[in-house]
Amino acid sequence: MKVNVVAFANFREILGKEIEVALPAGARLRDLLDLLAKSHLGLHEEVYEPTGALKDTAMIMLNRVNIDSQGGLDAALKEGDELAIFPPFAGG
Amino acid sequence: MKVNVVAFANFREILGKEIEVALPAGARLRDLLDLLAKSHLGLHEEVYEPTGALKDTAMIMLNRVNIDSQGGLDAALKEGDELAIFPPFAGG
Amino acid sequence: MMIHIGPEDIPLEEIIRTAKRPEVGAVVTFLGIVRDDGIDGMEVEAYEEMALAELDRIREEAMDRFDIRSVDIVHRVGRLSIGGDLVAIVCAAPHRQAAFDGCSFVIEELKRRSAIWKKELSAKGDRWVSGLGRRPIDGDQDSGG
Amino acid sequence: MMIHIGPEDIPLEEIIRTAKRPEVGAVVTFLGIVRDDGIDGMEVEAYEEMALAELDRIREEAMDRFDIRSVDIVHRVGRLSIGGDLVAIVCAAPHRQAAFDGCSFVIEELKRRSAIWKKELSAKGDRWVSGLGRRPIDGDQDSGG
Repeated sequence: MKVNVVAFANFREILGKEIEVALPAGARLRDLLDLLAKSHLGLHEEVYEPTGALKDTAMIMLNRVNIDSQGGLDAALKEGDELAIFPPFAGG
Repeated sequence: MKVNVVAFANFREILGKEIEVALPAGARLRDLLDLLAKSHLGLHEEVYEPTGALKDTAMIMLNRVNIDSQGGLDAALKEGDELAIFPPFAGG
Repeated sequence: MMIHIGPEDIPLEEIIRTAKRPEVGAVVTFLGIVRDDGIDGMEVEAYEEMALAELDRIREEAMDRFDIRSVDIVHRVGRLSIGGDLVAIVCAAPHRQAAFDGCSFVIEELKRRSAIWKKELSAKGDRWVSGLGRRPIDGDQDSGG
Repeated sequence: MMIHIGPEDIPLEEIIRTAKRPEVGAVVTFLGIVRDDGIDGMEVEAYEEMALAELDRIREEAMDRFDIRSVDIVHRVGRLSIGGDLVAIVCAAPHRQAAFDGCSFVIEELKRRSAIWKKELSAKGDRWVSGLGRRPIDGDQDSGG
């Protein structure tokens, strides 16, 4: 299956603005992040605390909804999903 | 002695913007207002309550200072004084 | 900084542009305009020397009270139409809260303390607007924002 | 009413002029500009679809909460110089208090809820500004008013 990843601010600098990623069926958010971290230097440190928890400064939306309400790192992905990753908002 | 009277808003409509008034030596504010009221229709009603007290809506400054701190209607006038009379401020 | 009372149009864009300095991050502008409360327009007059001196004091108080870098105050006089600019206050500060607080402070003090009067003009009869002098009034009772 | 995110100059005078309607007596404008905190400028980016949708919700909430007649929100993106306009919010109301409250509400909610990010550019190194997302921060910690 393919999912679309859009990234902003420091995450855009690491990942690019928009990338398409091919994943095996049944993949979860954690799998996607691990796959991306392999090919994008610095991503792991921007996403994870040393404990393995998601950093407060890594905000992830799955289909425009925060992943906290969708199982967090265990959220199941499906074909065509849009994942957005960015730091806390700093507009205005 | 001569005093200068400047008037604004409803008082300007009655008195004109600026007038010079000749008064006998020793005249007080009350004397000036009574003299003006003789020649300016409607002034008395705009200045005085039926009780004879100054209306809240008649603000009088003697040389740019409120007459309340200068003896009120008994304030003594002298040559060259500037009297200003206007309603409460309504700018903005 | 500009403190002015006059019949001319208010050069708002120029005032705002001038308020921008390197240390300024927020510019808050209050623009009071003549509201249509069933009137045809407004006639505004000022005791200019007295009002200008008081506006200057208000500006100084605002600069003392809040962390702001500039205050501009322009009040129009003469005959104004519905939608016409009545007063503009432009307050510039490093941070937004001070700019909001300063701007709000200045318009409240201006209404209470500056020697300016407004007459509502209407076919049904002209009416001097009740002011905020000795008898403070809650809220707006006039057509000036 | 205008909600816009883009690199263009903000047509502030036109927005204010359009906000004037017969029932409006007060127009309050917040203009956020790039402050010189020892930086050379700023780079701003937005998740545009998400930010626009949220700004629209913020405007609706402001119109529900306060007695206001219009809210305009324009946020710039791209490379901005010191003193450059970053964001403008124009709030028009019959009375001044609602115009101030609405304008202040919109900028606070925009900072907290809109998907926009700023990077401070400096010879000493660029730095993404810490945002107000999951970890609310008191006061301003960035160069944007």
